[in-house]
Amino acid sequence: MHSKGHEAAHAGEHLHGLEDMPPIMTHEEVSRDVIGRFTAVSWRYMAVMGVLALLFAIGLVAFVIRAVGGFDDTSDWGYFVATMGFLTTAFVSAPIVSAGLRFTKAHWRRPLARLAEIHGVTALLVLLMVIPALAALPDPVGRADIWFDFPSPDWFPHMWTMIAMAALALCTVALLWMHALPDLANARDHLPQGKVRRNVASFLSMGVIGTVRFWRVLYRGGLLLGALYIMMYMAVQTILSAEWSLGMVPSWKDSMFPAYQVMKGLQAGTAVVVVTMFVLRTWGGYEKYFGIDQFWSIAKPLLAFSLLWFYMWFASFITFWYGRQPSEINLIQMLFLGPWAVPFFSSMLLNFLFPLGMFIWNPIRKSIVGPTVVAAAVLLGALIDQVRVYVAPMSLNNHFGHVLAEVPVFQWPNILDIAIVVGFISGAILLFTLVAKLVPVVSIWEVGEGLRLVKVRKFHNRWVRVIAKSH
Amino acid sequence: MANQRILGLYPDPDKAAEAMNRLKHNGFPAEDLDIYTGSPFPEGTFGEHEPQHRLYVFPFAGAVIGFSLAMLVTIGTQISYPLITGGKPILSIPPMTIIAYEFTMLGAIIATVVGILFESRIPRRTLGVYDERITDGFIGIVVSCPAERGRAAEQSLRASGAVDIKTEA
Amino acid sequence: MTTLQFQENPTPTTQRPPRHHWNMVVDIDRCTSCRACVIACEAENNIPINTEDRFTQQRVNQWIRIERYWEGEFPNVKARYIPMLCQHCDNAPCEPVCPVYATYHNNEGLNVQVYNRCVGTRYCANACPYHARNFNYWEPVWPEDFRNYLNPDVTIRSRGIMEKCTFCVQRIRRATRGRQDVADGAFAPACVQACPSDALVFGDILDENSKVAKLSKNERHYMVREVLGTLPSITYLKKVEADAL
Amino acid sequence: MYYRRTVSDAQINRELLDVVFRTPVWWVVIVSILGLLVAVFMSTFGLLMNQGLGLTGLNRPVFWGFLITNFIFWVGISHAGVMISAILRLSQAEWRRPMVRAAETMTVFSLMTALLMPVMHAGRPWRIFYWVFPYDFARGIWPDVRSPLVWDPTAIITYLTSSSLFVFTALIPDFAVIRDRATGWRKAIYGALAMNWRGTPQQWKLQGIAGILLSALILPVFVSVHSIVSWDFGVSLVPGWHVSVFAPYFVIGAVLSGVSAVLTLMILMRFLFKLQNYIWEEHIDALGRLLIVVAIGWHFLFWLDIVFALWTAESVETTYWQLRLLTPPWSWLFLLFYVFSFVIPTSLWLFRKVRRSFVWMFWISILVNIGMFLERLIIIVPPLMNKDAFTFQFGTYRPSIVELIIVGGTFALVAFLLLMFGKFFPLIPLWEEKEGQRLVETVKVGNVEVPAMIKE
Repeated sequence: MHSKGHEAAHAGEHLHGLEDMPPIMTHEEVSRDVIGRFTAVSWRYMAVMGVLALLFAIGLVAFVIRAVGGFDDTSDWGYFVATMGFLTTAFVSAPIVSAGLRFTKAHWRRPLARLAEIHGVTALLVLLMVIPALAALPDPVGRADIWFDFPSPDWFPHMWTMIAMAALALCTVALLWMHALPDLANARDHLPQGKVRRNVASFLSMGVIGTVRFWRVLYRGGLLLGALYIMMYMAVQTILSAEWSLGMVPSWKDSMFPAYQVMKGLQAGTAVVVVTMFVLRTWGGYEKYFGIDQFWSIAKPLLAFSLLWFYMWFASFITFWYGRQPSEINLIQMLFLGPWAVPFFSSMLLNFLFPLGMFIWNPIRKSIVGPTVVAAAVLLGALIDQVRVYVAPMSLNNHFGHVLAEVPVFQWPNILDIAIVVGFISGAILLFTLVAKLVPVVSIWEVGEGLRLVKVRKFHNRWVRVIAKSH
Repeated sequence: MANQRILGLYPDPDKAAEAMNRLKHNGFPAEDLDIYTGSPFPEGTFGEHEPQHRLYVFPFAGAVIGFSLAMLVTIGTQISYPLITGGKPILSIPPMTIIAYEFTMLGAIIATVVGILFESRIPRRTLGVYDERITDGFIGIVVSCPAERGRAAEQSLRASGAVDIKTEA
Repeated sequence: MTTLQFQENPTPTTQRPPRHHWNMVVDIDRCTSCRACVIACEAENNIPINTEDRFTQQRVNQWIRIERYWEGEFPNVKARYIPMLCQHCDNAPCEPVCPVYATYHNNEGLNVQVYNRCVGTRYCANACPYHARNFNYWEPVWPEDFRNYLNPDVTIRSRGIMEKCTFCVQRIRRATRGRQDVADGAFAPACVQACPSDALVFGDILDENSKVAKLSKNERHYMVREVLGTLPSITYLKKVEADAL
Repeated sequence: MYYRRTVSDAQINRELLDVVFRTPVWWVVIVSILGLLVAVFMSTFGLLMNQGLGLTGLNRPVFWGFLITNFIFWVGISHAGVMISAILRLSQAEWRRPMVRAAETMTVFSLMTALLMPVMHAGRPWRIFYWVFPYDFARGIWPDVRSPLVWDPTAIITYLTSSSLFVFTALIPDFAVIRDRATGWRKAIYGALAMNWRGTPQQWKLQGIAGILLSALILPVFVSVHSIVSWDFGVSLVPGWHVSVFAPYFVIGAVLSGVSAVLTLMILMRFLFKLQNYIWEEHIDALGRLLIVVAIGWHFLFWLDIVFALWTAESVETTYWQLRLLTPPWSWLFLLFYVFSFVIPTSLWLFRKVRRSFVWMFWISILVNIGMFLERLIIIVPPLMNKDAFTFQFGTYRPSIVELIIVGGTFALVAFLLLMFGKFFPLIPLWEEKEGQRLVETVKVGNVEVPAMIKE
């Protein structure tokens, strides 16, 4: 069955190493298959869309009720901000996975690069969520904030935060669109005339033709945008955590924290990619593209990020524990051991202990279900963790002064909070499902390029895979 | 009866692979054939039998030993000299985790290296039948067989173009 | 709402329960900066003589020093004095950083320096927020005829080790050896004894009617760099502004 | 791409073992000069031990100075070894092959040198081994596990042991190669070291696994080591040291200086050992790109450190930043350090030609390390000079000649040890090179033969 495309003189005789070679398709097959799935709209897809849309609507209603309630009490907005933080940590960070893998020229990235970039579109949703979140912030005078009273026009006191977030959203859309151009052109050329989808595709593809120059620009530009995106993501995470988390707590001087949030972003972003791959593979019929190779390879960075999760937590914890200044003791109480101990330790379990315990076993890494389960756990942990990190500071009733004099009690989510959290997360997923019908969810041209660069040959008495270096 | 080890020396991998096929075809089981090379080849290049090892046991054992040692030292010293420093608890967990971590890793790594030596069966007493040219890129195929089959083995080795044959009783 | 909580110092079972907690009160209002305490300390504790080149090398060895601050503009300039010495903190930042237990907290509230354990990493000196620790960069030398003036109760520190105020632990030992209770003011460290204006008061905070215990409840009381949470054993009493009266 | 020049196994043996079998003149000259410097270094240490730390420039507020800076510097350098070999082994990057062993060896030697520093800098060095190896029961007490200075030796000795074992394991096949070529007593010694290695598939497979497994195990150690070193500062209450970002900040800084140290080493090896066939533009180009990434990541944490120190605008924090940024000589040193270890490496992004020129990269890597030395100095000394609340005289720290000799001597020492190693063992793993040569392939796409690698 595998013999197709193998440069085998006598593919009949069984030799060592042939069985673990992946099936090899041709570029045309890939293109036909993906475009077909891209155009097909199944009832299941519609059903999912409906449910998500409903949940999102409920979330919006809850949000409106909150907004009518007013923005004066920060503790009302804790869970909303936490949702914003979670979306930034989980979905918006996904494009970093594809960008990073492009830098390292990893071949297994080719099928999954696109879906990671599609997830980045969530940045648009976050951009909208930032506006009310900013309204909920107390006056920066008399408390630390990241802009150091940097002049910002009165009609828009928080302009700089908005600009940073908008830049990030712009960059991720550009990243997605640029890498989608060849596939849009493909859709333009292969969809039947007169279909709406075809017109959209041909509009978006802007008459691209795959000239040599185009491909070079695409390659270089992709790397550059990717680098920009990663740096901008660092900046945005820094701003979010500084404004809504660190700045809310007097005397919380934790220079590690933004880096810690960025690292959580990498972890959750990877997890999102894994889960999405599993979904597409199981219910979307893309199993040809998301094989063991992808899951196995992405499990390693996921493990690395899980280890870093603990490392970075411990690094700031030991600093506070050893310092033992009154405010530091209270900080430890507030964040780890006090009323928020249960969320903290559950996220420690889900984001560190569970992935570690699972992933040290190669058989678990080298499977489809294993990485998916771990990734799901990581996502749950990330949500809990973001709730802890944002709700606790927001629920303080005095954000001013020089020492943290009191430890806030645990704040349960009420029905509105739950509706907001669920609603906006399903909003993000809804966005993904929509965009997935706007651009193919698997990048045809990258997979095709990969097919050209990978050959299976006979090496003395066995089969080997020969992988060419793309440049 | 005495077992005999015969080494055939081949300048290039293709001949060696051919020799392996021939030997197997002439009824020498793969586990009696061994291959000496000057540098690693992809597994199964010569159709040799899968190397078996249980290396992964070692790091875990080492880690356990290291961890328990660390616990012994840290808890022991803190309990047996209950001196207060900086108002920290007599049994301070965070510092213990750091030291325990290092000991654990040290144990795991030392055990791994021991495991590697053990599983690759070195150090061994004698070099046995061997040829210097192997480290120059030649490939040696070693057949271990009962003395009376030695002749057959030698023939199969020669037939696929061995440049040299060495025998060790 | 839980508020500021410190871990109480855990008292290990093997150590005797604390009978004393030696404290000091420094009344800034009485201090005239005569530096008698500094000299007394040097004489009592065999501190190497701070020669001129010790000063130029910035390696002065003082267990107690007088910090001087100037306030206001000429002509109405005010001089402020704060005697600064080891605060014997209950949460001493200098103690846990020592790798060899050369400094630790004993059950009389003293921050003890054990000379022959010290290997001279000088980490404690960096960690001390009060800047109260001294390092012997050179072997201490005294003029020949000084030898007989050295205090036999106090070890002579060799080069390469840390030293600091001990609350004249040798006097404490002499006074309390084999006694159940010591009368308040029965003895005092050299600096306290030498202070002509009684700015320094020493005693056991654990008995309520000791002078120290009373003074430390005075409304003028404060502790230096209290925000660090080091819980010093030395209480300072604010200056009384002349014009405020 | 990386293996366009194909070399036969025999030729690899001949070229890479050249120095092992034939002592070149330059080697004798350089080693004897370095030996002289090392002798000076050791006798200075003796003098310091005999006279006491009065010989240094340290004083009452500034208790730590050049020697501790040097300690951190060398620990930082040592991070190149694992950085390069472990990460590149795990990601199976082809260009790792010529540089893994040199990097690991540098790790070992720079760690040994780093371990000397605390010993020299302690007040009573003859007592210090008790602190590292608690043998001295005369005191009837063991070290205090709560002290960061106890975490340090634990971490560093772990790291030293594991990286030495790492080097040794990868050396076994090469011992066998030398054994097969050497004669007389040499044959005996290398034979003993090779432990009758024969190169069976089993042994090679385990070599492969050893590379991956040991890297995976050493990588966490490597991260922990410099974090623990950073906690020497991070956990104390000194404003400017009591910063939570120090752990990753030090680690990435260490990688920055380490990678550039590997660059220096690679270029010197190519020049001295005539390794034109093995170290090419591609390699230093790859290292250069790595340098860019690391420098940017490092700058993120560096920036966080500043921002969140000034975050609450309290005087305790602002004073020492004024000292660092605005007061000469620190302001000048700060500027130099910033240009050397951030501006220069990141601007490599724009200049591919520079990244591929040996001369340029040599000097740039040197500059980066000068910058990193300054960085450590600026991290350590200004916060000590500034005990904010107090008025009594603040020391200005100026290193004495003794400290300068010792710092200079450590460089001579590491170079000396590396040359010694390079004389008796191949600095480039022979078997890795041979494997790399074997796995070269090409794939024909249209009219071009794209260079390719065989992957199992």
